[in-house]
Amino acid sequence: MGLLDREFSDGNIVIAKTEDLLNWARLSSLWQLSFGLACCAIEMMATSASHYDFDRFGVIPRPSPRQADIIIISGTVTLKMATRIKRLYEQMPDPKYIISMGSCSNCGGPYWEHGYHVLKGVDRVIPVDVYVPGCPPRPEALLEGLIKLQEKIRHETLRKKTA
Amino acid sequence: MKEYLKNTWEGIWTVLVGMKVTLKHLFVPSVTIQYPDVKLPLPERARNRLYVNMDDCIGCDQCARACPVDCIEIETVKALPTDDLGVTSNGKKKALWVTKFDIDIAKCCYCGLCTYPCPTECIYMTDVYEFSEYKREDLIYNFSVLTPQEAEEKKKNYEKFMAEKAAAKAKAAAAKAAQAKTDNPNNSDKK
Amino acid sequence: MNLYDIIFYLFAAITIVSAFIVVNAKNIVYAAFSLLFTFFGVSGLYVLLGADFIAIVQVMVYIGGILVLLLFGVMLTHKITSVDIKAGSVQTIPAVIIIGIFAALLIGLMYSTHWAVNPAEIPVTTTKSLGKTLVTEYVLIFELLGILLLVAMIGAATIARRDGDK
Amino acid sequence: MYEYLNNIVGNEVITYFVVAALPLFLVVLPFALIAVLAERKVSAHMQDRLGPMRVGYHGILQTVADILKLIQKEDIIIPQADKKLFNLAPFLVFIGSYAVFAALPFSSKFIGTNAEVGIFYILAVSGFVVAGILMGGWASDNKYSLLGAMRSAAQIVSYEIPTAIVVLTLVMITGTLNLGTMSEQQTAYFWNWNILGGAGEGIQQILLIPFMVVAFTILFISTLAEVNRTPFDIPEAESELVAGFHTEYSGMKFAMFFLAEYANMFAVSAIIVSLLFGGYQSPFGYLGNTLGIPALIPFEQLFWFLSKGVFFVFVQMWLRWTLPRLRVDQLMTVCWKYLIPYAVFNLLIVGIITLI
Repeated sequence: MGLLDREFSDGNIVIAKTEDLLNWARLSSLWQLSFGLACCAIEMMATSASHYDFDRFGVIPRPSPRQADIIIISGTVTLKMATRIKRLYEQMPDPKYIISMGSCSNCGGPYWEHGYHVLKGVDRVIPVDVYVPGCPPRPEALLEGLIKLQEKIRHETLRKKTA
Repeated sequence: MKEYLKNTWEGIWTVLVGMKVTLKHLFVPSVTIQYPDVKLPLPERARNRLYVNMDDCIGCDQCARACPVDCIEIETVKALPTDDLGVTSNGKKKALWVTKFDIDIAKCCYCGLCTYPCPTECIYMTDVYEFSEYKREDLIYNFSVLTPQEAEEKKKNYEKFMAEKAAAKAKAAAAKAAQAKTDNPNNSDKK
Repeated sequence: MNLYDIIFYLFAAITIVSAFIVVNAKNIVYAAFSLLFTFFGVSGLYVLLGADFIAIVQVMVYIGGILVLLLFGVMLTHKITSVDIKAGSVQTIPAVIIIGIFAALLIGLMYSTHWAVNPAEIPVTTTKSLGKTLVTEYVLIFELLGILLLVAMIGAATIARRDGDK
Repeated sequence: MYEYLNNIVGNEVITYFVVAALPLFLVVLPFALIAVLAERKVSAHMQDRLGPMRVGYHGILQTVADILKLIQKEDIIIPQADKKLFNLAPFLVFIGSYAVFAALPFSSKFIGTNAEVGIFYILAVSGFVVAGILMGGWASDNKYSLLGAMRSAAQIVSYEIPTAIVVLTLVMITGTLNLGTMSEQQTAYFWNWNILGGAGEGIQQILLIPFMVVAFTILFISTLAEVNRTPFDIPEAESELVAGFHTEYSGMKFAMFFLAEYANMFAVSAIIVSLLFGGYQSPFGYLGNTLGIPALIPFEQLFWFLSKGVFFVFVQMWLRWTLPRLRVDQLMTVCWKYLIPYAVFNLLIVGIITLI
């Protein structure tokens, strides 16, 4: 993961403070790839619009995956789209994050049993950071998922994990 | 020529009209709901996360059958005659141990169809919508109040009970058969 | 060696190196982009000669206009970058002889000439005097050039016009 | 300016470098930091939103976070790309937009170069931006980048013509190419500004006013198009070309393009200000003169120049969030069929008026 690969063997106060700063920068400026799939995308647009205002969290849409930090998989992932999602994800520069939004992208949703054309969960092709349940989730639920993701980024570390 | 000048004028004028609108909106107070600090009250019948009140559940499996996406999984074990399961709040007597009541909330599509057939109204949709998770497994909700060991025990108990019952039955049947045998010669003679 | 000398050598080096790349680059896009630096270096030399207006015109016309059009042409041409632009037969020996003679001539001239050395002066603005010269002394040439360009433009427009529009 | 610094530093060469770096650190970088946030805030409030709120008080640290994040991002160079040109392009674009600042008269004491060809120089060095954009678009080996670069170059080259004609109009009135002198001529008090006929007296000035307004409109539109801002942002039209010529750029290289765009925004605003709106001159006379402290005047001038420039940047943002994007043919129609004829007629009429 680029910078995060270079782990320090032991932490000290300088590294701790630096990584706090870097984590803070990463979590407060998550540029989103403007990418929507199905009905959840409508809720995602509503989240970007005036009432919920994604921009408050520093999330702005970027058209190019090269400049995006986060991809919100919003809707039914068909098998055909899955390859494209994988490609888009691979085109994004590290560090990159994924929010899986809605039942369909979490596990196939209503199509989990009989949907011959639906990928049963987007985590089968790309690693998901946060799952937001809902069909579709309310905009607040997506915002809560984003806050959860920010919490996750806040606890990322350059140091080697001592677990 | 006249049209050309008219086009020019309209081009400039319409842009100015548009700019007036946006300028007005610059000073309109914003409508944003600052989510984590301020939350919009939900409508009374909002359908969000499912919840099962296990105290009232009789394990009838009707919700699982109503679910269009099959996200509810219920397993039940019949209670022994000696077990007292109590009654539900609307006075129904419970007769089944619910050993497994899993709802895969990731699959749920919030249609609410499971809530209608429930005879005790123990499964219902709450207004909780903030439950995103880091792991998908965490989205499978186990509502069963029994621990796996307890469930296992209940199952064993029931099997034992059934086995005993079967044994008793078999014994009874054997006894009956034996008695029938002793009685038989007389009967057959009649024929 | 003062600042002006350093800047002079810098610009001279940029000009020569990039001009060398223009001639030698196999990739035509590289050649076109090196031309940019050649023009830039030349305009820098103009500035050092006190010809600020010419320098700016150099940048404006050559970099802003001609080079961009050139790049347009290069990029819109299908697969032009993979074309080998070097000529098939390179006559190295005759070329070396001719260049040698030419260089010897030039160097000889350089050394035999008595250069008029003036003390370096702060460049004064040339725009006004240039404008005056253009519309007084050389007004006829100026106008003729204008007419020539106009004719060229009308010609180009005529050729490019679609016949169906008549 | 040079003298002050030369006395402090004591070495000619170092002084030049210091002078060259001053606008970068005093104006360009802080301006870009503030402008990006301002853009987001202005857009948010125009859409009845709030904009960045959660980083610092009302999100004032948002751009700092953005920059820190962009530094951390992986720098992707796709294997098919032409690495040399790919790496060079953002720098060329940045040089092009930064070189413009050398000739801007921030105040009577602070002009990078007081060259006689100031405004002409600014028009010329913006050619580097075009070359850089073409270079980046071509080196990316991406069809969207190439198309974006082509569009961008065609647009900038086309719109340079009306800009140049309007600048010529202004040069005709003021009789100088030097932006510093031009600003000096439009002395204190706003009725001396070129948009209101310049510093002269008499009927000429009143006759000039409508034509100066036309000149301002043309100049504003064409400079807007030159910096690829909405409604003229077809080179980076999201729905057609992903992100235009910088589709393949990530991390800091993208930040360079971003920075150059905002630097350009200020540069063109500053050109409009110095040509038509009195440059660094205060509209109401100087506090330094009233109080009798001449040392205060340059700072006042800097303040007025920056605030006027920022005002026009605001107008650019305002337009951006008002208008939809033009189509390519509409863009060219606006330039060749409307702006250029109007600019030429304007030039002719202003010429006749000045001759009267």
